[in-house]
Amino acid sequence: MDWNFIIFSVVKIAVAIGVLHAIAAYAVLAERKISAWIQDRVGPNRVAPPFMKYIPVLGPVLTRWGIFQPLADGLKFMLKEDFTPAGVHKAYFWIAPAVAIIPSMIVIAVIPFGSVMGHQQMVIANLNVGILYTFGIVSLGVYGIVLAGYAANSKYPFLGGIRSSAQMISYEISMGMSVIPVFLIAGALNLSSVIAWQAQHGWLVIYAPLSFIIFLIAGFAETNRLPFDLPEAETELVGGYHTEYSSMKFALFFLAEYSNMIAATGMMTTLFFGGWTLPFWGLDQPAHSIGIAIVQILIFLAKMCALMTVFIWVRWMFPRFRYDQLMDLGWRRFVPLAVVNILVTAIVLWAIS
Amino acid sequence: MHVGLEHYLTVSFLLFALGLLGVIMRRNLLVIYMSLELMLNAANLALVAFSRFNNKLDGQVLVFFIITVAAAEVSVGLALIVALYRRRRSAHVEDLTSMKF
Amino acid sequence: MANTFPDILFYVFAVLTLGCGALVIANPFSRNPVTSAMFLVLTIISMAGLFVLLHAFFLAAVQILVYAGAVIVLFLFVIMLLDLKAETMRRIKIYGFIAGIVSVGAILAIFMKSLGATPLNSDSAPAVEGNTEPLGKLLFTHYVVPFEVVSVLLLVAMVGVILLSKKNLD
Amino acid sequence: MKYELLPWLTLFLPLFAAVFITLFTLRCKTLSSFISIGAIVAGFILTVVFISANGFQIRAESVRTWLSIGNLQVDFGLKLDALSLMMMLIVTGVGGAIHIYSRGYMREDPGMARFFAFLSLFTFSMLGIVLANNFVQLFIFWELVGVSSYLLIGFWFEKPSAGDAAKKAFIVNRLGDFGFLLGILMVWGLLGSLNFSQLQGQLAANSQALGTMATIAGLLIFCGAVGKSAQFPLHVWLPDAMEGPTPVSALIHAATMVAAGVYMLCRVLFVLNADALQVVAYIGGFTALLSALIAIQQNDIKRIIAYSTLSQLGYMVMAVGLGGPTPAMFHLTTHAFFKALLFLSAGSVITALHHEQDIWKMGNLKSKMPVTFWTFLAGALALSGIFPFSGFYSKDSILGQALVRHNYLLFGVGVFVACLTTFYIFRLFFVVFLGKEKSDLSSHAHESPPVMTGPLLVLAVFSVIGGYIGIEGIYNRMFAAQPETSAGFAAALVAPFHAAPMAAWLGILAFFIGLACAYGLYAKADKDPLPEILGPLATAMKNKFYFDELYEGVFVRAHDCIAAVMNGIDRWLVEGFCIGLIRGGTDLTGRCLRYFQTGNLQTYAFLFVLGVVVALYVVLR
Repeated sequence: MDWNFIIFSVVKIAVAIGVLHAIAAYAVLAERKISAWIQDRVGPNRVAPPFMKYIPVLGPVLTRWGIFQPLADGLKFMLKEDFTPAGVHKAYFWIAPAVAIIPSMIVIAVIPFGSVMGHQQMVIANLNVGILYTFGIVSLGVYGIVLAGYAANSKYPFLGGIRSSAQMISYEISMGMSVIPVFLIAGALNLSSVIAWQAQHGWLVIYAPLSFIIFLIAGFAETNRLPFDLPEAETELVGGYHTEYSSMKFALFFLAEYSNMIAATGMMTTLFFGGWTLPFWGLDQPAHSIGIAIVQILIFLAKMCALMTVFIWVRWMFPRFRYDQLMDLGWRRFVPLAVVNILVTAIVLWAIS
Repeated sequence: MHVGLEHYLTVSFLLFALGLLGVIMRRNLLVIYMSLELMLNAANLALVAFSRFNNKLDGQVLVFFIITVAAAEVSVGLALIVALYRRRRSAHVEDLTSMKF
Repeated sequence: MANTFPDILFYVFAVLTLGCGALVIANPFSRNPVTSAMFLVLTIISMAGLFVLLHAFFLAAVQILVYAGAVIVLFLFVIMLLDLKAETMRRIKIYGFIAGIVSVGAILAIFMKSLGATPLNSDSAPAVEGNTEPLGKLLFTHYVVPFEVVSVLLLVAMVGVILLSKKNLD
Repeated sequence: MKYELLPWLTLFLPLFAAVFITLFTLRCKTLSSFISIGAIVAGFILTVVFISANGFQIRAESVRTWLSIGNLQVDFGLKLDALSLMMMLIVTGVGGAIHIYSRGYMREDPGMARFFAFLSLFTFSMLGIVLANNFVQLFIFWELVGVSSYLLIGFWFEKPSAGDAAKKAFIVNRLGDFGFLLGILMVWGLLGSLNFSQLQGQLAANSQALGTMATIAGLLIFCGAVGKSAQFPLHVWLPDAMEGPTPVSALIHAATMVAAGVYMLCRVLFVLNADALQVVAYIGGFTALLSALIAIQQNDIKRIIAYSTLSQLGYMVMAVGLGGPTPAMFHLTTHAFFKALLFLSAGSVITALHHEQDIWKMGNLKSKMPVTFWTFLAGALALSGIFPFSGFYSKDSILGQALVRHNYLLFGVGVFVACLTTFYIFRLFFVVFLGKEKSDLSSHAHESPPVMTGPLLVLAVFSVIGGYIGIEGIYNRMFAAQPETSAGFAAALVAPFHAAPMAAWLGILAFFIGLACAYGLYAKADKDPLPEILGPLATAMKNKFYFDELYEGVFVRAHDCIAAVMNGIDRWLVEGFCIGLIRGGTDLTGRCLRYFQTGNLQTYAFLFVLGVVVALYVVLR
């Protein structure tokens, strides 16, 4: 066993998770700011540590746009009373948030967020069956929600949990089937190979636009976001599966949702938008220097953030679906569409070869 | 000791025995069903191990089929249990003995 | 070192598998079927680990995807929908206990007998990689007929389940 | 051969009618009767067309292979020759007249549609017998005729006596048919063929082909005729069969079905050797005598005619036995006319008297039912065989045949029976139509409607002229070695006096003796004077010589004994021991095994595992 490998892996994992949390935290801020802009409000705009504004030059900048708002939110979560209602299934009540966040964290393991830095590939685990791993882990995400709904021993969380898990299972199918054309075109299940193929031939979103659309919409459903946020529909279910949670446990669910979003956008970036590559300035080749490697990582993050913005924008633009409409869309529109997509892609590929 | 086929087979067998015990001793229909899944998985493990150590992929193909069949079986079985529960308000094998002589 | 690390992992996963399997069928702390289901998930995941050790990557993924992602969620659904209360501690029936011991003992005897009698040629270097491509090729060439039959089976199961789930079954 | 299809059509039209009525029009009486009548009249017309196109000369077969098993080849074929064509004319012609008559006779009956379906079925079966070209086909239609006869006798099944009579007819016929079947099998076993033409060819080539079994085979086949034509000792069913509607009696039990036995004998005459024929002749003669004697003392109008039928059938069988198929068939034909006529006339009387059948409650119907009176008189004269009525010619040819064979015993019997025949039929005639009214019923009688009297008139005409319109010639061409040259009408009229003067004159003498006796005893009688004259003999005659009682005492009792023994064996040995052992064993095993059926899933799982372990142990050992 290579000590080198272990050390670098641990470092990569630590950095990736750190960045993930940071992005998640600022995604919340972004969400609030964008919603404010869309609704013609101001949004968070003044939270900052005391005396910060007295720092020359930087001070006025740091105190604007609510840059420290996530910090305040996190602090608030941690300091609130952790309340456990009576009559809950205690063990599950405690485990559920953890079960919810773990899959969303480990799913990023196979996403290549950069080319190479030195001799290290910028991916935590370069699996041959990367996409299958992703779907396998994503499918485990259901358990957190189901358990949360079950453990709370209360009607609204229970209904939310059931709804959510049914929705996720349903959309996993169309999601999984939507990406098959991508791998048919790219010819490998390894995500790095997919990126390599895109570096050579151009982004896959051009080749398989239908796949992207289905994947995107299924991604909304998988992350329980509007227009498919039925599990936590406030008007019907108070707060969905996390109604009974408070404090840091609630924060974990919150974090899990944003981590899922990040993972989904990461997958999209990788599969459809060329990952860390850009088609010009020689940025589509593995990096020679650390500088270029960092630039490529930044490219990846930028693409991801753009897609996150789409997620947030969609959330504030569209009304919520009804549950039967949601299921109807998933089973009777997307699944057949995905199948047709696979067939057409396969036939075209066969015709070309 | 180097891990070989017999280790995997032993694990497979023990898992199978656990499943069997569950099927025969537990009284909750759902748990019995889960025990059945354990037995199926034990078979899967044995097949994959054979496949690995005999340098043939056919065992894995069989596992693939077993997983498929298990999925079908579980869906039908659970639907049956739900139908049964609606009728009898119980999922307890000792309450479901109307096939007695 | 290179050889022992997978071996250690094997023991870890084996113990996890068997331990969680045992907790599926008999949990001293909880008689809630949800617990059984959750331990079944753990068993499945540990077994996926064993599959990876056997280089059956595709099956490991499918195992998690199908079993953990779908089958056991279905179990959980049913448990929750039926609102099964935690099983009351019934006196363990002596007959059931004896029957379980006898059948496991009989199976064990057969297993030991055949394991002892059969030479396992595990000396030859294992080389099979359970990747998606060779498996898919085998599935769609040599095993294409069983594959189609299984798909028909799934369809039949689907129809059956829909029929069974209708409220006015009588 | 032109119009080959027509005989097929004739055969199957009645079947179609029967099926159609049964399936669709049972509710509709009028339509059903028209379908049935239409089928048989169409059959008659088709037959006439066919004969006028081809003549009587043809000897052809129209064959379809039916089934072939090993070397057994069974055809479904139509044998078309003078014999079968003439029979077809009789069946469809006389049958048609009776169908039309039935329309009037049965007009009150709620089951008329059913009745006509049965009639059509019967017509189909009878035509099948007539046209059969092999033994299997013959036998199948033979049985079908038995079935339709059973259905028709038991038509008024709500009467217990009708049901009993139907059963009796069926069972007695079975006895004869059993022998018949044995005979057929014997012929097939010995000669390897069932086709009449082939058999005839084989036997013509080698008359000893049947070897020592010849006599037995012939007699076994004769058994069939004994049953169907009601010869002694199986004659007992025919009088009882009068329980059926009168048209049935006329059609089946006078004109056609009972004649089927005689027809069959003529058809397979080549199988019978001299010894067998001897037996046939004596049985025929004895039957003729016996039934004529019984007829003298019967009081039921239909039974008298029924015994008369028996007697006449005895004549025919005797003629066959004497080696004269032509006289037999000739008599069969004329008998069909006049006996149908007599029955239908009797039916007319019966309906007029509201189903009263006792002749001692009738009387003086001459003025009230003139048509019936005259037609009955024509029938009676034809039956008695007085010149120039048809019966005279056919009876004379039978007596002549006896003389040709120098069998003076049977000749004497024939003459005596002729005398008796005249006596009993005129006894009936005097009592019913002349003399005083013996009850209120007869004083209120009136003539039947035209739909009934019409057929009577047609049949009466044929009863009168049937003897000299060349019927005998047609049969002669079939059977005689050298055909006679056709004579003129006058010559045909007096032919018997030339051919067999003694028979002719003695026949006429017998008629006058019988007539004189009948007139003397019954012209003015209120009740039967004969029992006082004959004493115990009359009682015996009245009771049919105790045949029914004899059979009851011997056969039925013996049968009951055997049945009791068999019942004991079945009940104690088979059921009690053999079956009881098996049943008890099964029961015991089941009682033990059911303890495994706990209904508990896990018990089954446990047993299943044990089974798997055992199987694995066996496999891996």
